[in-house]
Amino acid sequence: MKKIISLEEAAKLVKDDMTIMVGGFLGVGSPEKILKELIKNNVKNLTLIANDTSFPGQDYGDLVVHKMVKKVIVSHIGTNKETGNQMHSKELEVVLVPQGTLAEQIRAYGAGLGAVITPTGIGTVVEEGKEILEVDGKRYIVEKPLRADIALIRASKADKNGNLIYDKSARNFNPIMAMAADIVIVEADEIVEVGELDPNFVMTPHIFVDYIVGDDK
Amino acid sequence: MKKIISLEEAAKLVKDDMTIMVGGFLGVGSPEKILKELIKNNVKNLTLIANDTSFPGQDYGDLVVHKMVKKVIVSHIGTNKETGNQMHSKELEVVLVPQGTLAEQIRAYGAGLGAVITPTGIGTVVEEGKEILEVDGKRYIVEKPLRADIALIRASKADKNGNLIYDKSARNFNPIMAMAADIVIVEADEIVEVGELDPNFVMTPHIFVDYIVGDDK
Amino acid sequence: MDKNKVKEIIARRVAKEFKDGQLVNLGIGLPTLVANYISHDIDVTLQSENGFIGMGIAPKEGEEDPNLTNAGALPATIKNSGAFFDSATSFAIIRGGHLDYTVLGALQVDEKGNLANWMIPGKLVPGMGGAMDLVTGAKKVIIAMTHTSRGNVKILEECTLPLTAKSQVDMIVTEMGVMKITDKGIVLIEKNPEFTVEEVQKVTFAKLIISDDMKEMEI
Amino acid sequence: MDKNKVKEIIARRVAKEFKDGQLVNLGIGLPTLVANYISHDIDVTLQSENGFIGMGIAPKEGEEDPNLTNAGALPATIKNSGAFFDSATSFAIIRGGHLDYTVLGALQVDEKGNLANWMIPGKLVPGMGGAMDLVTGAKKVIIAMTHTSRGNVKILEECTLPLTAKSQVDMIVTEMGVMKITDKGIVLIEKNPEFTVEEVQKVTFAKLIISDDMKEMEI
Repeated sequence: MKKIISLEEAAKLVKDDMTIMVGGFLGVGSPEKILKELIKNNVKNLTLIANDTSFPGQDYGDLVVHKMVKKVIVSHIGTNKETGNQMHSKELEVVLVPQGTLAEQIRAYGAGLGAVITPTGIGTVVEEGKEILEVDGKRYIVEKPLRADIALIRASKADKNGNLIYDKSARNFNPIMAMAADIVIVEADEIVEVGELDPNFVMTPHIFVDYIVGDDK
Repeated sequence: MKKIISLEEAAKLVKDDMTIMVGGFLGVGSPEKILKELIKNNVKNLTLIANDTSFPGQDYGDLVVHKMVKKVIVSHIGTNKETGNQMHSKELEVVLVPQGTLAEQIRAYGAGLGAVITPTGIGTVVEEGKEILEVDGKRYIVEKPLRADIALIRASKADKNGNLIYDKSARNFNPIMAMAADIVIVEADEIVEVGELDPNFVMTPHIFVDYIVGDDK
Repeated sequence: MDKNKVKEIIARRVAKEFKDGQLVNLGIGLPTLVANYISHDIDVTLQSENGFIGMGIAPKEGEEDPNLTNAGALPATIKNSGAFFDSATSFAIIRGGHLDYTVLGALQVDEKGNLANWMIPGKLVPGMGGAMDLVTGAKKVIIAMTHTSRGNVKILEECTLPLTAKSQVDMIVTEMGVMKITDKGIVLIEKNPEFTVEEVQKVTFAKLIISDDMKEMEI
Repeated sequence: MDKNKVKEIIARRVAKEFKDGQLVNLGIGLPTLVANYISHDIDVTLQSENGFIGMGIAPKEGEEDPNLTNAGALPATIKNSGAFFDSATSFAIIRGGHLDYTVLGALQVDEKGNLANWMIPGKLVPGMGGAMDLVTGAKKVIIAMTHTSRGNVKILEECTLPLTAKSQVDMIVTEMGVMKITDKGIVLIEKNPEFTVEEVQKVTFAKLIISDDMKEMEI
């Protein structure tokens, strides 16, 4: 059985200077409750790996607003003007990565691969300073795997052992982040008994999950 | 709607000299009916990409027995002595690949990646003649993506549009092969109406499937 | 021309490119409108890169599902022939060449097929999102945009803004016409009858090659 | 010693290594037996590399499911806490370091931690299957085997057969004892009381370092 912990306990696992991955796509499918709790703790100098920086006033978008983040590795910042502001004032380092590359970099770490060999970004600024690998006469960028100390993810259902099911487009980066962090904390909309999820349809096997957060009790 | 075709029509799509991928793990989850039909056609000089060469007397194991294959790219041949015999008599070229590398090579083609960068095989004969990529001081083998002209796969359920669900350990290589071939033919244990499969639990989206074979009518 | 009419002309024309059974990704903004003009006689599957295929029409008010949104985080629906997947699979579809068309807007596009649509240094840095993968991976890339933007010419000999991808654009559709990117340059294959060739050329900083069988664009 | 007793001694000892909550992959043959000796006080998850975690005991006759087999194609079961996945995910688990232990047999193993267990040139070429990924990716590699095979010594200074992986073996468990691979060589940490150190060394072609607190192996 995995440890079911409170929101407070979950948020406390995130400490200054950590690298965290947060699931979600413009906030959809992100662990909102854990993030709300985390913001209360006012942790500092985080490196945030996510698809984007969401919107100000919600979920991981507010990590930036509250200046808890020193560096973001994301594919898009256009929906959170605070990210752009802090980037221009040099308070925040912004690393922009093509979305598909970002997804594969996270998957590559989880899968024990040494690099991602992608055509995306060839001929653009994205290739600058990076190693190029030629395969059968075609040029590819060598992108390194991405890992995190903690992944904060969101599932629609978790059994008490940590098997997960996601709902619709809220799945997005959650399953791959579950494989790429030392500690994985899932915020589940519903916690069910072991045996209630059909093994054929589990989306993240329980071995990837360390802690489950249900409600605030 | 995808074309639902007969076993005969399906088997006829496989022609001499083609590279084919066949789903299954020691025969479990392989498209047995299509293979039985294919063997009647006595196609020649196939290149077979599969996890193994199964057992003589069944499914893709019999493609080797009937000398329809000139080359196999597999992780294991120990269960089919005919493979070993033809290898020793030089009738058959056998390329042995670590199972995880094989899976990633197939996935890499489907995902448009230029290569697989794996630690598996370093310090063994597997690395011989291959490019080595060093990432942060660690050595990895550069393995090239694998594609096929046709993938023959097996699903437990297909809707009439080609969305697929696999059953238990019969899933294995089927979903990744569905993404790595020019033409994908699925043998479905059951064909259901569009709408009967929950989009959240579809394992292979219909866009990867070209033809569905149900029964022999 | 009326702004909405301009958008409609462009979106309607792009939609004509699609064939039965194809998979298409429509970018946010103007390209999204293309969905409204796809013929009902063909079955075109729309991908939403945040993780599904089979995107349907926008939901009615009150029927939005917070877990079902498009790549712009707006409420979406899925057809009963659709399927959800994670981001790695979504971009495997895109990068792996399984997408027949991607339709995107542009800041600049040039006669080599280069595209710039993700940043203006020092000014606008939203990030590339999925655009670089889409333009690199899709079989065909269609740029759907107004011919100029606030008087600025966008079709150039060579892009000056940071590129999204090199030599990947196949076609440009604007309210003035339809252009194909070829080895020889940009060929005008259809023209809005409200404009002369000279008028189109005037707001295009790449030399237009006029197709021998140039057609009138439906407006 | 009775063959079955030998196997039992080895399997029982290997099982003691596991801790609550760990994920383990057991190779076919002798390593499979280890499952029978895992303490009921701990929850150990077994992976089957053909595509699931949570492997249970073999099914009763008549209850076999053709779609549920282990990596040797034999009928298997899954616990209700298990999960199925495809081969790419299965090896992502293996290669990605998510596996706490892999237990495999060996043709040869040496004092550098090198392992040979997939081919004998010109004789036996079954292929590596998942072994190379397992040995490369698992956090700990345990070799479970009879100390010798038909009189042939298998624990060597240096493997002569083609390697499965270089410097990956952590522990060797045989019916004669338990050995750890260290930077200094092979350390005998437990010994079957039925044998003397000299007897063990005689059938081991690498110099055994005898641990200061060598224990008696439970037999």
